[in-house]
Amino acid sequence: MEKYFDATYIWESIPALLPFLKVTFMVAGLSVLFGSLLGLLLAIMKLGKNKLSQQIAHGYTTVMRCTPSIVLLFLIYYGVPAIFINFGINLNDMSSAFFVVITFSLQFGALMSEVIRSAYESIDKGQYEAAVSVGLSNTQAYGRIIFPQAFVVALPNFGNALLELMKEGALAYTIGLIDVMGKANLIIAGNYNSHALEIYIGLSLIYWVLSIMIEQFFLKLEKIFSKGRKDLKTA
Amino acid sequence: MLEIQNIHKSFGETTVLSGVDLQIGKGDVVVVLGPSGSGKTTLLRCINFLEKADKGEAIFGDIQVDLHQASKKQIQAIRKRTAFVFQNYNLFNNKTVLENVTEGLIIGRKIPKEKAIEIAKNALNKVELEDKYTAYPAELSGGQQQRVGIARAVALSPDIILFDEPTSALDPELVGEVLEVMKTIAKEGTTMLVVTHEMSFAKDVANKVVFMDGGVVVEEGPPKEFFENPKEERTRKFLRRVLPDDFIYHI
Amino acid sequence: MLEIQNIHKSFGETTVLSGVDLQIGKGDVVVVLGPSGSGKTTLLRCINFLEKADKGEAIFGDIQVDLHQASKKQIQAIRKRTAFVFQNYNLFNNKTVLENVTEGLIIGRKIPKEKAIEIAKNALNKVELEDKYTAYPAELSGGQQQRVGIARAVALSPDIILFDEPTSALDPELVGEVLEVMKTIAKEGTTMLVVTHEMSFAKDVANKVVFMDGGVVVEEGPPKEFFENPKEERTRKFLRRVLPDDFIYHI
Amino acid sequence: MPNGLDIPFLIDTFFVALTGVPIAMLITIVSLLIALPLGFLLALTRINRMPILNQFSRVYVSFVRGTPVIVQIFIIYNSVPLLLGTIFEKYNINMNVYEVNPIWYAFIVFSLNTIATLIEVFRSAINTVSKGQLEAAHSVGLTTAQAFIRIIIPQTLVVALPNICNATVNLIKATSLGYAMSLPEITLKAQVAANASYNYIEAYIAIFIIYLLICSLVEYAFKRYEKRLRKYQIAPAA
Amino acid sequence: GSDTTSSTQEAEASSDGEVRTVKIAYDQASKPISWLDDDGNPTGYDVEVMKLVDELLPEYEFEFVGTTSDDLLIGVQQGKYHAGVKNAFWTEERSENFIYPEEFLGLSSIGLVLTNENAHIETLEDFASAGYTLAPIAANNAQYTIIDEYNQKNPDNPVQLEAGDQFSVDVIQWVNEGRVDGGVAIEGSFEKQVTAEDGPYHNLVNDVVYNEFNVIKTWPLFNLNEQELADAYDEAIKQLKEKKKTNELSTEFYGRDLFKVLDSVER
Ligand SMILES: Nc1ncnc2c1ncn2[C@@H]1O[C@H](COP(=O)(O)OP(=O)(O)OP(=O)(O)O)[C@@H](O)[C@H]1O
Ligand SMILES: Nc1ncnc2c1ncn2[C@@H]1O[C@H](COP(=O)(O)OP(=O)(O)OP(=O)(O)O)[C@@H](O)[C@H]1O
Ligand SMILES: [Mg+2]
Ligand SMILES: [Mg+2]
Repeated sequence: MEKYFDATYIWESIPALLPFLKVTFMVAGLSVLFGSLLGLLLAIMKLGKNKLSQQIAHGYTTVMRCTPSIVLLFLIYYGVPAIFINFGINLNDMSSAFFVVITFSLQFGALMSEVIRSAYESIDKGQYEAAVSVGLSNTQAYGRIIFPQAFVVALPNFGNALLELMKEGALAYTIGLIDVMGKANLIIAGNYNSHALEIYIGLSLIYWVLSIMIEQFFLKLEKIFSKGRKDLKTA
Repeated sequence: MLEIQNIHKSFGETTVLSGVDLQIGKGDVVVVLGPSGSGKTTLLRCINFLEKADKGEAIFGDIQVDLHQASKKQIQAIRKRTAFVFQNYNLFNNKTVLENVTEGLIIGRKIPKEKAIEIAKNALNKVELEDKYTAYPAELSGGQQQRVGIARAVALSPDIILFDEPTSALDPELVGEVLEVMKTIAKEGTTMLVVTHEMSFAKDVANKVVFMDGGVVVEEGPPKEFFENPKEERTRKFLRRVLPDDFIYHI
Repeated sequence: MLEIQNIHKSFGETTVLSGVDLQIGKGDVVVVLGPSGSGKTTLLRCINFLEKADKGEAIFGDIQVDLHQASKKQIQAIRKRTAFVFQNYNLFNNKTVLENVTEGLIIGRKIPKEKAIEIAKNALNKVELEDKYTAYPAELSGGQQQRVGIARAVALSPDIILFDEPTSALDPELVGEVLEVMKTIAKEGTTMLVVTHEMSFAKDVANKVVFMDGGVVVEEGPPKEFFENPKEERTRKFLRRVLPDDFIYHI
Repeated sequence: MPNGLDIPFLIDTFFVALTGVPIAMLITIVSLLIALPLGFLLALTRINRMPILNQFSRVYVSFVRGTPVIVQIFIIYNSVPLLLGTIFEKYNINMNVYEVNPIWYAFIVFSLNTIATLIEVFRSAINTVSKGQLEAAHSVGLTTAQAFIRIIIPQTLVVALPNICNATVNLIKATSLGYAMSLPEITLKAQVAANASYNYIEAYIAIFIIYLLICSLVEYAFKRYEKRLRKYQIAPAA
Repeated sequence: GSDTTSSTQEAEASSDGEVRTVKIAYDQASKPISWLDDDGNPTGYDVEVMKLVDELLPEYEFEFVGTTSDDLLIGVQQGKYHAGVKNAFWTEERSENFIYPEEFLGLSSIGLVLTNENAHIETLEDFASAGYTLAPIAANNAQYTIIDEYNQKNPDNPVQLEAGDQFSVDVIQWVNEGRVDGGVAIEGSFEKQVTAEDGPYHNLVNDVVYNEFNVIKTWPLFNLNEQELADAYDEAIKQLKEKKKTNELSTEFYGRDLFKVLDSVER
């Protein structure tokens, strides 16, 4: 085994990989932004009274849940420009990051719509009733009482979804976008496909530390925002 | 002060209220009794528009409203004159005790913040929670939470406070403290409409007891008469079940 | 029949039981009273090994056990002689009413299925649930659920049944039906140890009332004496809070 | 798309890729069969805070959840034979590590992954079953093992089912990464077909339809099953 | 890809008024044929030749777009990229989906990587007869097609061919471990890995061998609408070949001037 395994490749790969986290973060950040907006819209559709829009939103979520990311990515990467070309818009010059962000946003939106919906539903209806009974308007009741509480419930699931998103780098690489995962592939190619194991171990260490940091960050956030929630109190 | 006429309400197939009338004078304490499912909660919720009645009218001093077709403005106007105390408190979990009380004053009634805090503190002191301003609901006992609920209602100085079984979610030992507070408020002349199973409260504090069953008012009258001399057979049957007939110990 | 000696129990820093003794004779109905947090539930749970005591002994007829160091075999032996009725029923949600009762007989006691069903039906009929055999707990009212809980305990024909506030999770109207069932069982000579806030039950049914506070037994005695003439100041204070002193209506 | 879709090819590829379904399902089912009991047991070690196992499963879950599956595939696929080879050599075990069918690596990778997911799923599900159920079972004389098998697990399963469904769907999708281990599953079959005629988009559409079909079917089946299991939870008649 | 590098020869090109920018996709992880180096610049035999071609074509400006070979094939076919280089061989199917120019781009020595004991295996026939196992080859790699074609021609004596993914297969390691009996490789990368003093597997130089079984022409692939570009390419590459530029680059990147064996090349 020593013949093939050389731990120095692990330590050398890490500093080479780290700068490419920038791309990972950029893609994840944009996807979270757009995906959350989409998720909010879908959640509103699901919670609303209109049967048709409920069905559309649920159908969309099912399709997204059932489609492997790589398939979705290719359909977007080649399908979207093909559609836009009919309107005389040429998207072929767009950076591949653009398509990656679209793909991830569509997926993230489906995930978030469920997160938002269940968070909303977890808030006792009595909170709304109490709010209007002391004279708050509908909007005020949602803005000041319901949403702040639903937000705390949604946080951990939001963190999980974010973690999933960060790990999709392998996907972005297939259309040439170089994030940490892509850089690892390039390093391996630079070594003529040898010592790939060590490089991937280095890569997984980075991902691991990153995910632990994100987890901790969300735990902190939850603590900060959950003032007044029951589980703070130890019986 | 408040007059309710001919409220009807069904949920799908089940009719819950079928023509309830009610008169409450200024300063009255009216207690509503009745078996489970008789529509007591629904009645209170319809008055406060938490539920939309199928039919019925409410006359609130100078305001007269169709309970089925009230406009948003009318609803807001009536909600300004009422306050609700919920069975399971329904305090705002994300707000401190003080904020729970000021929320409706500052945001709902547009009272300046400082004035609102003053009012809120007054109300909280009345229910003996002067040391809990900054606590969160989760940090309070059930009895304390319900007292905040009452302070929240009192602070709005509504024309009438609606109580829906305010003590039934409490441990037996905590019931006393909440009833005590309700008595105090009643003595100050607050108009109250109270759904409760606490017979002692009905007997001691109410001017009028209303007994509901199957979505209609079966019998009403002053408490002494109601308990000692119920006219209707249904009322008697109910009282027999609820009052431990052999409970006559003195201490 | 059952003798408990010197039970001690702490949870981390908080000491909950500090030396409780208890004697229960065959056919006795002992009611334990006490303020919230006084250790009543913990006492019952220690007796049934749902909680492991830090110290203490139990003498169960011919079996004598160290409550801290009981072997698995001893625990099983004692559990065979006791049954527990929980405050919030704790019926097996995934089993029908009949299965709830037979479960312990067939699996725990290794009684043949047919015999077990017969016993179970008998017990269920006793609590007037002959028409609910195939219902699931979620389909029953609280009172019905608690009656199943009692039938489950009775069917095991244990030497003693432990009740932990069996009526306190019930709507006021449903309390009566459960107390009625408990009275019937008591009259049949079942030994019972009951934690309850229902003073009428204590007075009517118990042979002995035990008052606990702060993890010790403060006072015990026959109910008449206990209620009419409590010796300790702590007992008096408690009774004053729990009994509505002015509740003397007759019907 | 300039040349339009090649529909006959799409249909052909669809059926070619369909022949990859058995492998995908085999991996899915085997992984679930391995992961369900292990996930449950490890969830218990976490709930009961068993000293070493608890720490182990925490680190394990965090690593598996923190790193991309494709990287895990790579690490297992490449390091397990090396390790085994070294061990066999050392102890003179005469066995060829390399005659192992790659599907075994797929079983390992996807089981390890699913275990991590299920630990968390069961952990929260077990917590929703009230402690009183176990106590009641004890009080009528059931042993802990009997209580778990007859009372706790059936109830846990109902609560966990939606999440198990989720995990299953994700697992089915993830088997598409099996191509990295030369497993002739859906994606690889379609790609080989596409390579023959260069109709990649059609191939991807075919894959898309297949996964959509399988996963919706699985979702539907789970919903049906959940409804059956939930029979005892019907709300009391109003 | 976001990492695009335009040709450095803009000054020359701009002498003519109309300059058309075209996208040339390259496999960014296929050293030494084409790859993205540590400084983020595309390089490799295929890329460097195309850069020289660009210099000779003032009316075009090449923009190199790095990607994976999956995406390259689809992208060139769909028109997302105008042309692509990835050490592509000629195959029947490809010729229907891409324009192959008149002139090939380079030469690639393709061979079997074997352990020393199997050094006597010279051809695919030998390999197949021995019943040996072959490392999986990515389905979209033309090496796959070549073996597949061999199998179709020799249905009685086929090589065990498995599709897989290049990213997880390290041919030299696999062969040396014994995980497979042989793997297909091109000479260039074998040279750089094993033969070269600083190669990562130089320690295996006595354990594994590379037995060439074919030298094959490699081609740039053009989108079906890019006949003009392909023609322009032909003009330029002819000049380069005359100037022996391609020979130089072959030596530089593959360690050997493959053009010397051009006469024996079949396809
Ligand atoms: N939102 C609803 N949808 C359908 N049925 C409802 C709804 N709310 C109440 N009901 C039904 O209306 C009937 C009356 O309910 P209500 O809560 O008013 O009774 P109640 O007198 O307050 O009883 P309790 O003493 O148990 O609180 C009940 O049968 C109940 O099931
Ligand atoms: N598992 C536990 N961990 C820590 N503290 C506990 C635990 N169980 C009970 N306690 C504490 O032990 C004390 C006694 O509890 P116990 O439930 O026995 O009282 P109780 O007399 O039954 O009260 P109640 O009438 O409210 O049921 C309480 O202060 C409670 O907080
Ligand atoms: Mg009610
Ligand atoms: Mg208790």
